[in-house]
Amino acid sequence: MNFAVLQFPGSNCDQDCVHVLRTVLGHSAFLLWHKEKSIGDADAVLVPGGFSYGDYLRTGSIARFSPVMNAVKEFAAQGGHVLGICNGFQILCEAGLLPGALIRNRSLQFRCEHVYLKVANNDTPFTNQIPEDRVLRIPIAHGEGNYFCDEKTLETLETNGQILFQYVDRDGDLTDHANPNGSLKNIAGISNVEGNVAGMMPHPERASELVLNEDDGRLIFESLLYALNPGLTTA
Amino acid sequence: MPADPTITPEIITEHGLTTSEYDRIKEIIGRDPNFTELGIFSVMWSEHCSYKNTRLLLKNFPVKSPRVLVGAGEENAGILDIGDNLAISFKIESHNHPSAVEPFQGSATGVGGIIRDIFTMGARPVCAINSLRFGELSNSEVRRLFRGVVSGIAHYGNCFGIPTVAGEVYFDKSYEGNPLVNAFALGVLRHDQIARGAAKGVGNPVFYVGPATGRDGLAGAAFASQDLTEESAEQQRGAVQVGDPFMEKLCMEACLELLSTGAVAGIQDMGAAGLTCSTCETAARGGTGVEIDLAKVPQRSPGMTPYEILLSESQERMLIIVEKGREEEVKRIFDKWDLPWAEIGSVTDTGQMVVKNHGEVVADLPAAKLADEAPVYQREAKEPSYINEVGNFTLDAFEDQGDPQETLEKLLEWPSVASKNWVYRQYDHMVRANTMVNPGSDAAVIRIKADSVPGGGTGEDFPEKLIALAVDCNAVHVYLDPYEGSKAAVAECARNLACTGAVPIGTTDNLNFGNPHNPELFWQLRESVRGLAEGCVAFNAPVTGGNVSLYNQNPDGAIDPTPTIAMVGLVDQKEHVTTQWFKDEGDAIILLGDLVDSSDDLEGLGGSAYLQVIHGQKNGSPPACDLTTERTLGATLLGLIQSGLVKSAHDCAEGGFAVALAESCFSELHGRNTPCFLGADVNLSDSVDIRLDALLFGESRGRVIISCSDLDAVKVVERAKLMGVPSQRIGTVGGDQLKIKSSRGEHAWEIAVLHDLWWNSIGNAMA
Amino acid sequence: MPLDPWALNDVFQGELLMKAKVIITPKAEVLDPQGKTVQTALEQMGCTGVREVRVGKYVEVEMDGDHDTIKTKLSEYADKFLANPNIEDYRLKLED
Amino acid sequence: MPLDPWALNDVFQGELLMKAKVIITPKAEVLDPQGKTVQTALEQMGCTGVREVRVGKYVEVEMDGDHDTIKTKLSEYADKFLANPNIEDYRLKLED
Ligand SMILES: Nc1ncnc2c1ncn2[C@@H]1O[C@H](COP(=O)(O)OP(=O)(O)O)[C@@H](O)[C@H]1O
Ligand SMILES: [Mg+2]
Repeated sequence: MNFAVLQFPGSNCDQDCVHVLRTVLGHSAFLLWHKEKSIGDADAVLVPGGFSYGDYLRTGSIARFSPVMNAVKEFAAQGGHVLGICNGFQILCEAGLLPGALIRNRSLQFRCEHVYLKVANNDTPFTNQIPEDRVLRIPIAHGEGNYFCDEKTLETLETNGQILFQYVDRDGDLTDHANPNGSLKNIAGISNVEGNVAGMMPHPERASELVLNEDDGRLIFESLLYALNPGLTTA
Repeated sequence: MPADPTITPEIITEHGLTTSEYDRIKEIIGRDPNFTELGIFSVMWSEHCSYKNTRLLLKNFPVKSPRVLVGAGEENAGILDIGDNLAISFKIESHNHPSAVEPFQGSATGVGGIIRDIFTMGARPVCAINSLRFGELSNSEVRRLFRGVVSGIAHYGNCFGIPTVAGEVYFDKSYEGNPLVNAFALGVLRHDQIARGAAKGVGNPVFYVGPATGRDGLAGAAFASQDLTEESAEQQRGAVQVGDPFMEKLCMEACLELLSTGAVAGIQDMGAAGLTCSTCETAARGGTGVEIDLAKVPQRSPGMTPYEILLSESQERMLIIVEKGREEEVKRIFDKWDLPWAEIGSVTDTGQMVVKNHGEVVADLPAAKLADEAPVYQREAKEPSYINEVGNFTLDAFEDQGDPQETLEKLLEWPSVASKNWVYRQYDHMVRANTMVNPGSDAAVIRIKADSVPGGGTGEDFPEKLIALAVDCNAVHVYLDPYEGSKAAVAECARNLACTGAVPIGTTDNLNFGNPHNPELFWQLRESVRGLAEGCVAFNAPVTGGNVSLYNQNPDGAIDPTPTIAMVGLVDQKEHVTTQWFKDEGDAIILLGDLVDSSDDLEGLGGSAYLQVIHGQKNGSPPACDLTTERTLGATLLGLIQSGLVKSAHDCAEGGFAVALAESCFSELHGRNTPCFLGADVNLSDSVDIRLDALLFGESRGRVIISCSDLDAVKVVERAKLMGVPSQRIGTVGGDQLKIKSSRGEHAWEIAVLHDLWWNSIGNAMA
Repeated sequence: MPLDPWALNDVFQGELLMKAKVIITPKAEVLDPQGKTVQTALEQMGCTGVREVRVGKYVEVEMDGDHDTIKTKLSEYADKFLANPNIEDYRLKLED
Repeated sequence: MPLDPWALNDVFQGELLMKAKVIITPKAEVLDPQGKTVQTALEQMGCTGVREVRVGKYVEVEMDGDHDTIKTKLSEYADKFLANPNIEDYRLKLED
């Protein structure tokens, strides 16, 4: 498979995603500069983490106007798979590809630590390889990951199974203590109604190799690979 | 534009220049300088830029080893070979005074400055660490500074995308009003990617890249070179530098991309003394001259004078000397990254730094003399009177502790010993996906992979390298005995690296001291440098660069002398990476080194955390540091680790044996709010002739607590002894209590309780 | 490039230069962690009687054009860029 | 908690409730990277004629008290807490 990893001014997890896709999973991946108008021959798009445009004004608010985002929107409209991680999630929300918004952590502090995640829906292109009841351990690193949407949107998210990941404690329980940023319903990741566009605050690319002490994040990339082509095996 | 003032003796003094220095300037240029030129001399000859009071001392540092590719002082940062055509560049730098004035921006721009130093060398910055000192947290002004500094570092590093992987924080009254903020960055490059800050090639154009110049940070270098007073702070408040990490990230990417084209003849960041320092230093290094026109320099504020433009310390700016004929490549790349640039002048063969403004010459000075011929002073040194008092201190007045229960709790809760998670959880310590050992263990470990080098990650490959980093300095020990304390700072750093499985390869130091004109303070500095130099020689870890920050005082006096040492080491294989936490129930706990240094009358309690916390005393000779013993210990530990025998290793430092043992029982947090504990059952009842407080809380040097599987215990002890390191099995890992049996009885603590005190102490103080 | 306050000839060249202000506030139903923290802090410092604090953004734009053009233009950009309608309200104010 | 607009009995209980606004802007001579970035973004989106953008903060405080007391109180806290005097200016506005 061939992945396009978007690169905005201020992206800083772009290379990390390329590393995991290429070196860890053995697929091809290329950096796609934000001024490009097409996503080329990519099979899927990753919107990586970082501080696009310095996170000035609002996270993701400027990046979403980059020329490449039009191409991403078209790609998504045709059913293409798009995954936004951290700042990528924020950009996808700003771009209207995902509902809701990510506001300031309730602690008002940046938080970098491992969190536990429950998979709220195992039947999606981003979670299909994750065993039911498996609690994932993946790091977060953000100052604005507090997911918010209005009540009606929340209802639709719930009814449609659009909530993908929720912050839980080690035993898988949804507690306030486990919520690192104040997100509604402990939401850590969601998808659009169609299910082909997803965003998540935790960084699976930082937890895809055992030398970095954790490889639960791999399951998310493997799910996506399976969704793109069920016949594939990964390295 | 206001006319330049005429130069009077008052103006000369205000510029921090003495009459004899002024005479020297006249001698060098053969006439009176104009106001702009005076400003240039004042910053170039400030302590910050010229090291005029410390240059002679710094000559004592070892600076050579077969690994050194670029040595200390040659360029912005030194470079060490790490094999396979790869190299690392690292350096530490202070931003103390700016942080005292404006903690958030002061620390943020400190991080920005050191990152620039690294990518100026052609290296890709891959990690940062920092060393911080504040007054006591009970003071609300201290909390404001602490909060501001930490969030400033977080803001800059996180946004730039560099992981902040280690650091240290201490709280002591002596830093009240004068916090220390020392920031370190490390970058990676190939040998053939080393860039030079020299203005080479007569006729080559000089480019300015980065945001426009404003009045910010005017003469910051000079500000850093005088005592921090209410007046000097007030002056600086009008000129706070604001950092833009986003801009710097773009600037770095653009510079690295440009360097790979070969169109760059020389490159230099505009740090302290901005445009002034960068032009005259590049010319001096190139043996050339440089001519620039200020009218071409992008300006943010209207009506700036040449003096202001030259001395501004606006952030995120670079000076690039381009191979003639290749200007278009520069423009293309900087336009791609939407970065402002301007061609402001060219390289000449005159040896002069000529500055024009709209064609009119406003400064014309000999570049090499300006950069290299600053006055050098041998300051007077005198042993301070308190040293005598320290030497007379005995333990007689203090009764030995019968019950250590509460003492251990208090020590673990003491902010200087307590967990620094309130700090490092605000730093992204994992970005770039290389951090193998996160903050919280003795040293951090990162891996160097293909995408760590500029232009890397596109197929070509090399064996991954593992780099370990630690930063240390127990300034109380340095205060009580600058020579022994400084040796010990180096030894502790090396020990922390050894505990992690690394061999030290280089050092960078930040000398934070008081006013060098005070003979007693200068004595501290001189003795400290002597100790540091010996330490670096002992561990074969040459000094590759560093920073001097003098004039650190508040109205009550100088700070404790704080020579911060950051050391970098290499881990040979990933299997050797070791952390400080106990791993498995039933493992043997072994102590390497003597429980107490028997030649020390104070049994390790001199200058200890125990004396400070329990007895309110900062007194007594600190334990001596025997570098041979330390080196043997390090080599032995490393040998054991490399043989695969060691499961955890943690050295004893502040708080002594008991604190180190407790810390080994707290695992790295498995996940948010989810600590894991493994208790320990230790028997020290053989040590009958040692005071209990000294046994548990003494800070004798050269001790490491390791754990290994029960079956290996005998082998480990025997091997260590064979290498000449005293060693004994002292207990077993397991349970949920920390149990210590001494000749005075049995003592037990719930790990969960200790962890809670230790983990939340700073967070609670900051809530 | 920053505006030179003396370069008023811009105006004389027949163009107008105006200062517009966009005040962006979190919607009432959106949690405002910053406001909450400021409120608590004020109370802790002894500032009594505070009932609510909301923290928003203030954007000052200096631009060429007459009142109406600027208003139309800026409303457009405030709608689609300066404020996020999911979580924020905004008010636009023009000088005079 | 957002204030219930109908709960005017606060006022009837003899106390006054006022809304004060604190507008905090980066000082003129201080770099405003955020403003600069927003300006460039506006230009790239085709919003022409923008000469300068500065981004500041807007703090809305609802508190008990009369005009003068609130003014004195808030000025004090704006000075020492809401604004960072090193790099920011502020203006205080009271309703009415
Ligand atoms: N300012 C900081 N930034 C990042 N990590 C820090 C900071 N301060 C302390 N740490 C981390 O906390 C751990 C304990 O620090 P310290 O008590 O100084 O260790 P040691 O006594 O072994 O030198 C180390 O891993 C250190 O890197
Ligand atoms: Mg240690």
